[in-house]
Amino acid sequence: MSITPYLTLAAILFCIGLYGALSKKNAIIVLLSIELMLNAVNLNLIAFAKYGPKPGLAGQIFSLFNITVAAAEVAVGIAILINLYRNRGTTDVTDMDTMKR
Amino acid sequence: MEALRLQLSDLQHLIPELTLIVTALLAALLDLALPRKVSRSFSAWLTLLGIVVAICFTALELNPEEPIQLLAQSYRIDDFASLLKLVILVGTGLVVFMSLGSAARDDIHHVGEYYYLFLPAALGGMIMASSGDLITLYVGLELLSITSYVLVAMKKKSTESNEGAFKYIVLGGISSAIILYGMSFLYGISGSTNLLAINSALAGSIDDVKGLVYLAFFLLLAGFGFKIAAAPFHTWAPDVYQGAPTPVTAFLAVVSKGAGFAILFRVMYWVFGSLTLMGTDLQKDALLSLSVLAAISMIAGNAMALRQHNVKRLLAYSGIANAGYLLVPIATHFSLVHYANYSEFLFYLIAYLFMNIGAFAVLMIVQRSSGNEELRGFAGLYYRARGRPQRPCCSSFRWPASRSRRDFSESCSSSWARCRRNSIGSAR
Amino acid sequence: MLDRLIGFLSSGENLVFFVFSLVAICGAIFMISLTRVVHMVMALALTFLSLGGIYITLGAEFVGWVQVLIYAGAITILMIFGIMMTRHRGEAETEPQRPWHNGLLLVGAIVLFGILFYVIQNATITPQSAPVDPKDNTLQIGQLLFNQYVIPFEIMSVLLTVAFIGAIVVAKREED
Amino acid sequence: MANDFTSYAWLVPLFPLLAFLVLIAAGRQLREAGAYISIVAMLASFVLALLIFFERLGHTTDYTWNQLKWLTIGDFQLNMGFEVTNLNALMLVIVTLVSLLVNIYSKGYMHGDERVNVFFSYIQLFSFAMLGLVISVNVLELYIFWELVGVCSFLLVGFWYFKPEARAAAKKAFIVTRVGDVGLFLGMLLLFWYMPGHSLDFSAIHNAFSQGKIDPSIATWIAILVFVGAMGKSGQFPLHTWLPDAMEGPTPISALIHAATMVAAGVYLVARTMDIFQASPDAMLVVAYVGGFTAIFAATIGTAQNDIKRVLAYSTVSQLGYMMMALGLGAATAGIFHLFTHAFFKALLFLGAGSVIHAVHTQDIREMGGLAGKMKITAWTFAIGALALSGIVPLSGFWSKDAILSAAFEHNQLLFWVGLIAAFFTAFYMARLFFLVFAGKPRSDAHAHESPAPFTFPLVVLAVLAVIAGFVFTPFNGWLGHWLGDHAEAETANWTVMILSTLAGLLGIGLGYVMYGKNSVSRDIVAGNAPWLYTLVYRKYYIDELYDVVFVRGLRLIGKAFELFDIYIVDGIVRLCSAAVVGIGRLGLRLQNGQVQTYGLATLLGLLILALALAGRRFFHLG
Repeated sequence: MSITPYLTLAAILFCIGLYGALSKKNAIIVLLSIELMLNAVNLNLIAFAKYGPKPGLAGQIFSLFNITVAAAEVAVGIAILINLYRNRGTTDVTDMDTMKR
Repeated sequence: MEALRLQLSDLQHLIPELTLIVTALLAALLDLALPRKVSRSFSAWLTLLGIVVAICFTALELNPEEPIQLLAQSYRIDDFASLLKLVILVGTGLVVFMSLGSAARDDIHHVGEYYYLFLPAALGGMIMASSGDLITLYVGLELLSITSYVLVAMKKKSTESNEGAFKYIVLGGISSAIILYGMSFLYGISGSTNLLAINSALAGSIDDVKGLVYLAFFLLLAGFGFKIAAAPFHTWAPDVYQGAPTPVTAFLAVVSKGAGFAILFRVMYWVFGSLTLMGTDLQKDALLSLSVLAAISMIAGNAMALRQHNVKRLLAYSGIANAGYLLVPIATHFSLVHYANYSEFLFYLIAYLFMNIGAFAVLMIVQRSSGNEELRGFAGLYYRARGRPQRPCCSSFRWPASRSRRDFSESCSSSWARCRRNSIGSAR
Repeated sequence: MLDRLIGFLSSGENLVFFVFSLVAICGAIFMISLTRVVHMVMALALTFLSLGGIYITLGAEFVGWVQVLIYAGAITILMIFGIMMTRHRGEAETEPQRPWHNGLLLVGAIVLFGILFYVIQNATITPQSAPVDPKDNTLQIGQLLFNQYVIPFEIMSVLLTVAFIGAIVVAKREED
Repeated sequence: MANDFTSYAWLVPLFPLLAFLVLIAAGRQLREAGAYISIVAMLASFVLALLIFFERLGHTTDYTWNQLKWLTIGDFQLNMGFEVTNLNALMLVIVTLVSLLVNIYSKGYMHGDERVNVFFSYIQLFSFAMLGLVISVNVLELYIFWELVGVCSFLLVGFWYFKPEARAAAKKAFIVTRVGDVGLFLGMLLLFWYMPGHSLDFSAIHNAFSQGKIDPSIATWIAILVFVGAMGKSGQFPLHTWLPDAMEGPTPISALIHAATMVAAGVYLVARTMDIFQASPDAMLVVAYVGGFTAIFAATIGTAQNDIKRVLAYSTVSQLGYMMMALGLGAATAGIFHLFTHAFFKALLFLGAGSVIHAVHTQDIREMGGLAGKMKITAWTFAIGALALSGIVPLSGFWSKDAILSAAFEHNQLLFWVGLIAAFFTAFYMARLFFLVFAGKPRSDAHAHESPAPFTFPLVVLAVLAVIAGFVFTPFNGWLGHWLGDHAEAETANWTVMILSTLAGLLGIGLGYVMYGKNSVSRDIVAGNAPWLYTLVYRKYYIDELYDVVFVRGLRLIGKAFELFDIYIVDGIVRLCSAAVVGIGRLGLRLQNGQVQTYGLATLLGLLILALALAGRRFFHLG
């Protein structure tokens, strides 16, 4: 089996994640969409780790680091969101425009 | 496999980083252990102490006989890295110093954390400056970024601070994903995460995967462009700068941006621009893209700054324009004769560090007395505070002044000359 | 066309991939199109799970299980937790009407995908050696992590500490 | 060889410069003191110049100092410095002396003017520039001072800027001389290009040209171009038109700049670069014919003018033509000698005219008359000046004019007759001027009276000089020629020439006396019998009108076109740029709408556009 289907799947997921991150109004879903983008990247890395020019474990290790970082990022993101909700009473991304111009 | 083990003796090269980690842990533990009544300013002094010690250790590493490399080039301690570490540490130190006393007024509730969180942020920047491996690079970048998200959100009662932090984390997350996507393609092309290995793989055979190489380049360009706030990837900067506590804004404008440049420099130079790729289409296109980015940043940043009334946003736009200037030495063609463009870059970065921190320090003082961040708060400053207005003047005039200083102007003009030669060459 | 599809699906690995990828894409699309936030999160959890499955078929058992644990487990739970903390009723979302924004975004995403697709289809990646299927995936990853990748690993520990402290500090309710 | 004073020659221009700086800095506070500062500074310069002159009396070797490094272009190095030759020393004395006298005179003449200190500061600047020009060591240095002199001329002609005529005259003076300066500049470039070692030093020029190292055709070009510069400054036909108009300036300025010194700079330049001209017979011929034509051409115009200063101005043009003619004929000493004597008597005449104008408040000679009784000193000194100009034995003008005419007699008979006729006309218009102004009955009811001492003192000094200055170089005493190093000069007295020139002068005076003194011949004899001729001369041969049609209108059309270009294209681009900046700023700020997703979208679209534009062209082979 070649690598192309994996890469294509990753590209589809990446684009959907990007679309979600930039179009959804709920802040949690925006964060979640970013996780989808990171997952697409992990798929890429693991596929390359098996079918790439030099099969090895580097890709898998890279993706492990990604997963960890993503978890930390989500934790901080949710924390900020909770605090924001406490102050503004909304999780609507489109409401966050007190600073402009 | 055995050769790639970190020896105990290698740890001596990591002492500056270890110092920061130890200080941060110490500060965190003390913060937990001491009762709430104790003033948290000890945290600031401890942080400063750690930074000063780290500066000393870093200075000792300057000018090694030959660059030290650990774990198959994945961690390099060369002069570029050491100098950038010094810039980062000095910048962080100044920011901590600046926030002494202002932290309580800025309704930051967790003053202890606020201070010692600067340490891991600086550590992330230092890792970025030294790393020669995509994984190390990315981890350092994320350490800096995530710490910055937290620092921006430190004014917990302020809606603007929260909102800025959330915008920062959303856009930062997207840009991280974009960078990672680009890195994954680099890994896919070369089968390695080491920058030098990637470079030699690119030099070997890129025709089969030319598209992937370009794709990776542009994804990385966008991601790093976001981190350094270069137009058109700059949009987050004004809001985040405005929302963050002023010292944190200074940190973002100086340290974070400097570290972003470090990583950009490492990747662009080692992967896409090194001698092995000299004269190839790929290198020409890479440098051209950087030049275009530099030009857009300079124009857009300065043009938008013209119509801005909030000083922090104004400084954000100025930071965008300065990102363009800083991109120039990276974007220029280099040759055997002039291999190290980073001297110009570092020179400008150092000047930029001091003048920006100076500007933010004055902004803090004015902010305190006028109660807002609008430009009109500065009106009549000459009469209100004799002696003080020289400082913003000095720091803002350092822009042109540093450019006109002899060696810098020479290097700048040579950069320009090379830039033009480069563009003529690619036109041919 | 159909012959090729059948030929493709006749291999076991391909069939597994086909099923998992179908589930992953469906989950992602449902996340976009569903109206209730909890449903969206669950749909994406499906995607995460199926991705974990794909990782395992790719010979990355450890990463696959980590994926299931962290994404499908921890992160999804964290998200639901976040929803609970910020939103009390689970009413339906009404997406904002921004024709220009959405139109441009759609065009942008499609163009981006077009570029990615074009590039991926035109790239020929030739492995210099046959895919290895290591016997002890987890052991080898552990060895690498503590030798070659020890520096990022240690930095990661700092990062997790920072995120831990930061999340607590930011999310903590202030007494005053 | 003692060079005690010569080595300090650089101080000569420095005194006026210091005075200029003081006057400019102190401005109005000085009031009357400004004049004294100027006079003292000029006196210091004059004394030093005189000392240098006496020190050089026995010498023939030049003193050169050019150690001031100015420019280094590759191997080429341009040094600045100063040089004192005998010619320079003579010029220093002339310039400082006339300038000193004019300063004294101006103290009286400009009394009561609000901007008197500005006036004096301009004079000091001019003196500095003129003296710097004289001691310049190379052509570039000379050119710098040359332009500075032009600027001062512009400032001083337009000193009374509230008069539209003065403004127009200043502009005209500047523009017309600039036309000549372009020629000089081109000549200088050619010189730079072809000189061995690209040296522009006068001594190097002397060596290169006298040893024939330069191709003669190149020498011709250089000489002609340098001469074009001299034509502009010295008012030679066809670039003479600015000089009469320049009389709109204050009269002391007319005496100093437009009679004695600056207009002589052209003659000086040609004399200084004589080696170039001598390398090219064609160029010499051009110089001689242009000079001769200017001499007679301007003299005829002078006969029909009614403005006292304009008559003198055309006379100046004519006399400058004489000098040029002498130089073109190879009689450098004669030309310089005439410059020397002319400086005194023409300055005298102008200052006398100024005295008259000061007394009667008009410049129209038809409204004057009978002033001899009321203004004795002015009348006498004016008479001496007029006689000297007319070339009457034994006044200075006779000797210098005789030297030129005898040179012409030997080398070119045609020019000799031209010069002789010009001499006749000169005597005629001077007689006309004198009799109309000083003889007869007053034609207006102005109560004229003699001018005060600051007026008369310079007049007397100059009158004395006008009488005696000629004896340094007569057919019986060739000292000046030897001293200037011109050994080719004939010293034998040419009686034919002497008698003919005296006759021409007497004839002109006689005719003037008959027509304007005794009124025994109708003044309108020409105007009545040949009105076209009178009108032609009166309207100065319609040169100004010709220029107006040919150059000014044409240029104005071109200028109009350029103005349109400027308004719509250049300004348009400028406006476009500023609008673009504002537009980018506005667009960029509109982007900052506070919506995080808009920011992300901008990033995405920016990435796509960048990637498609930069990589796409290579990938899809679009260009």
